[in-house]
Amino acid sequence: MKHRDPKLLVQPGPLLKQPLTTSMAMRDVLIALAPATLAGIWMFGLGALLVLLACIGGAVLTEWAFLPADERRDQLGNGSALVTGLLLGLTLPPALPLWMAFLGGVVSIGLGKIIWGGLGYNLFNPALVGRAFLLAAFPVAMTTWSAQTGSADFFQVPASNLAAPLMHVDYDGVTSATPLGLMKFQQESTALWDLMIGKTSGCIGETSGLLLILGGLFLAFRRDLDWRIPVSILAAVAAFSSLLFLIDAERYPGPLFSIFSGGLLIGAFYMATDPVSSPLTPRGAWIFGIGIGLLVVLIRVFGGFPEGVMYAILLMNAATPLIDRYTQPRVFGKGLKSPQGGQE
Amino acid sequence: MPKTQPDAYQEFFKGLWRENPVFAQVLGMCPMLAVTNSAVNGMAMGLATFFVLVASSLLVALLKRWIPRQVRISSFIIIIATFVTVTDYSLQALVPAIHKELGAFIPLIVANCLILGRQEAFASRQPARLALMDALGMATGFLFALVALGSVREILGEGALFGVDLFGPNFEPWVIMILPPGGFLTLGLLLLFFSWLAERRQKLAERLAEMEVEGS
Amino acid sequence: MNELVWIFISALLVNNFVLAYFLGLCPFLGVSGRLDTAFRLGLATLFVMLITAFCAWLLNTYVLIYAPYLRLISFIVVIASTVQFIEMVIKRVSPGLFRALGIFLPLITTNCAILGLAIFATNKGYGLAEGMIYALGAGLGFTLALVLMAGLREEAELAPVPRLLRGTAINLIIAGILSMAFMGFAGLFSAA
Amino acid sequence: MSGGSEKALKTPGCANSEPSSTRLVATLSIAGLLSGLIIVSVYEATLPTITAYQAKVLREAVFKVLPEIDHIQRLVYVDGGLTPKDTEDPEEEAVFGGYDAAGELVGYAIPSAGPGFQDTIRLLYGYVPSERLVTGMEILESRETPGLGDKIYKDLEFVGEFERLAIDPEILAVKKGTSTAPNEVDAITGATISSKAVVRILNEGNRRWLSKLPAASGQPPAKRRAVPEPEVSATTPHEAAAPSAAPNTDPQQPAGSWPLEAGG
Repeated sequence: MKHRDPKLLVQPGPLLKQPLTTSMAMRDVLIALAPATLAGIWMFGLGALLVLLACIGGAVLTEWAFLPADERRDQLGNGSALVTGLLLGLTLPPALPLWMAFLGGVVSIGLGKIIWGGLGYNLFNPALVGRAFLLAAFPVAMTTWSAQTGSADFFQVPASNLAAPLMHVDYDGVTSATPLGLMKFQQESTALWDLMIGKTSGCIGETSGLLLILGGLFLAFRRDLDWRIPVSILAAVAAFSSLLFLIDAERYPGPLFSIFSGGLLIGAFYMATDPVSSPLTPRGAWIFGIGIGLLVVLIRVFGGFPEGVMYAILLMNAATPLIDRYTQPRVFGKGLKSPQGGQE
Repeated sequence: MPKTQPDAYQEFFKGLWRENPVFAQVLGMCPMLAVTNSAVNGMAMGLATFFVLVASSLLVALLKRWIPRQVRISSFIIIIATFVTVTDYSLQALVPAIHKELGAFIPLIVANCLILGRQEAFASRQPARLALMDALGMATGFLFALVALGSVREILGEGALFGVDLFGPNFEPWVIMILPPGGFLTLGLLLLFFSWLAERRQKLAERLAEMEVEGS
Repeated sequence: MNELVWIFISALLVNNFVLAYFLGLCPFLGVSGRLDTAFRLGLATLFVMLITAFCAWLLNTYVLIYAPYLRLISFIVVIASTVQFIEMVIKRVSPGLFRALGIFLPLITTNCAILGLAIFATNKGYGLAEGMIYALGAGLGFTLALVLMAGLREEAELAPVPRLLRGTAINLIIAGILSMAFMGFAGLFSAA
Repeated sequence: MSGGSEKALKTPGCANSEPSSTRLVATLSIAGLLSGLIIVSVYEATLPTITAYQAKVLREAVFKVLPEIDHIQRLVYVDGGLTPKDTEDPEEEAVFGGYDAAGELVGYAIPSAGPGFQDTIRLLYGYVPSERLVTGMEILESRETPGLGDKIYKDLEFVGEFERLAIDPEILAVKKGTSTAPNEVDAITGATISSKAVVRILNEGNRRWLSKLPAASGQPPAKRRAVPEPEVSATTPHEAAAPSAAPNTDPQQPAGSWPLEAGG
């Protein structure tokens, strides 16, 4: 286990990696996400809660299964698997079959975290790895959106949630397109206020923009995230979409729509800011954020998918080592190489 | 004769498992992963490679006396490319449906590092009989690996194996498995599985050895 | 004009040679351990690709319409000689780079990405301009994949990756995740 | 044992003496010659089967997209007119004319291609000029996502949308279940991009070919540019420009530009 302590501390990010700090930061994230989570459950009903629980279950069980027995208490106790599962769940459609949600949790931790050697080493955001896997594996289920439930049918769990494991999904309820889908395929805009308070269909936790911002501000206030990342992402998205909007207001959505629709806010505040998979230096954070913003607009406007936040963050996660390399002071850049060579 | 007999078998069996071109050496996967999205395609590609590898190994081993070292690589490539072209046209004439599936990837067998590697490392230095056994072993190992990959991807990706439906009409296929990421992930996890098996066997052997020592 | 843009984007991102076609996996897995080596090998490959695309077009236009069966052999010969030539040039100009690329330079000959480029461009019926743009996109895409991979691998080297996964298995899984991320480019600039 | 033999056999033949360059060249020449011989003979042996199969596939596709035809004829567009020609030449654009038993022209099968969600989609569609209708669509090649985009040929309901489809002013893909006009196609839910791509490829084919196709039956007229078609719709701006020349030389590749943001 000589690799347990890295030869070089290359991640002195805003989050220190002592277990105590980690668990405190995770608690902050849970607090910050609570309003949006509760709103999501309120809007989409009991089924949404079950999806969230399935994701968390998958994530925590996988973490437990793969950890050595003596590390289980510490690692599970810091709540990082819980946060990963919750974040994954918040980016899933509320009517997703529970077995898929569970599988997503397993993949998030398995492919997103365990294979890298655990917390603090994952190069991609685990929740997004799980989501990308689910979207590629079950494209239909992952893009079928149920309408919001009223308070009357809160306890009605959609049949699709309860599909038997590995089995096909039958959608019985009313499905409706997301604001981004409407925009992309029917050129229909959605009222801005509906977007802000989340009166639209979409993923469980991504609809209520104002609550997400509230939580994000809380995290920024608590210094749990690098404020540069969300600021640069949102600014870049606003800038690029304004540019397109000015070129052709008929075809391209305006900046406010771009910011409040889809998973941009949850991505910008809670996923792109994952300290492990984002750059270390302030300059790197700006590049990272602008890159995400650019990719989001590119995929949303010119790509095949209506939403591109997940792909944008994953792609910039992949570029993070390069950004780090080119934004670090020269000395570090050179110093990096020698332990590398000696590693073999 | 009794001396070379076990050798020939050894050359054959090492390719199957211990030196399996894919799972142990990770060779020749370049153009092959693309067509392992079903067991049938994997098998077709495996068989095409099988033919090319065995035929060119045999020919190289027979002709090595007449091939000067300086131009050996070029000669090998000409021999391999000839067999690949022959395979390409034959498949296109005999089984056009499969040829259409494998498409542009059949000519790419030429670039399979496994084939050129076997010529350079083995066939050009060994008697024809051993070269043939080596090629047969490697080719079978390769075929096995491609079919294994194709099977895993087809079972999860389409709920079928060799086109036979396994789980009934209600199965929800994991589309990712027949897409490119599925190829990478499946091969990565299969490699993991095989190294886990190898390690387990080694541990078992060690424990057996210890027990023997204690027993004696 | 727009068609050329689409060919470029498609080869660069949507149908990235490594991440969507599995072409050039050997160097992708073999040389991506170090960032600078990866970058240089990527550029060398790009260079060979451009020359190959040009030669393939020449062959297609003037030779292979009379003798289509010679396609594979003639492509291989052209690629092999090009690589030989580049090898000589690099050896003379930059011995350091020559040492760094080591065994993999001659292996560009059997780099399926190069042969694949020639064959795909022929199958798609590309003309000279389209073929060159295709080669540019494919080569840059190869370099991009290689460089991203190298960056990730250098980081993964520092992580306590489980012992069983070390080596090829983790590299393939990283490639799988990269490939998933690149799926986001599907439909880019072709969407109505 | 095997290691020993490896060393012993490592340098066969002329181990220490440098072979002359004549010998190197001779070896390669003989190898090349032999390989050429083998390849040519295999090629000659398999060519008839391969050509016959390809022709059969194409024929079946043409018969699928054009109703009630008896025989077909490949037509190339040269010098502003259509001429029957069976040999392929990448320099020429070609369509297939479908004729009934009496030899009267029923319609044309037009190949077209364009970018889809993942890669180029190639297709063939039937067009009856007398009614200005598309009569069928057959995907020849596509790499669209399994389970979603591949419904453009697996979903018979979608394929059925292209039987008796009006082309004026332009074919439109609309949200599933909302098609009302004869020129509208129900897109596939979840595969909007692929469905729209198919429609766009058809429109692109129309733009390229409509003005070149004579509506009259029987023998394709030679050298006549002015086409006796009812009217060239003013809403498809490309049509006016299309007849000027055959801008693209490859029948597989659509001419002109990919409409980057067309159909939006």
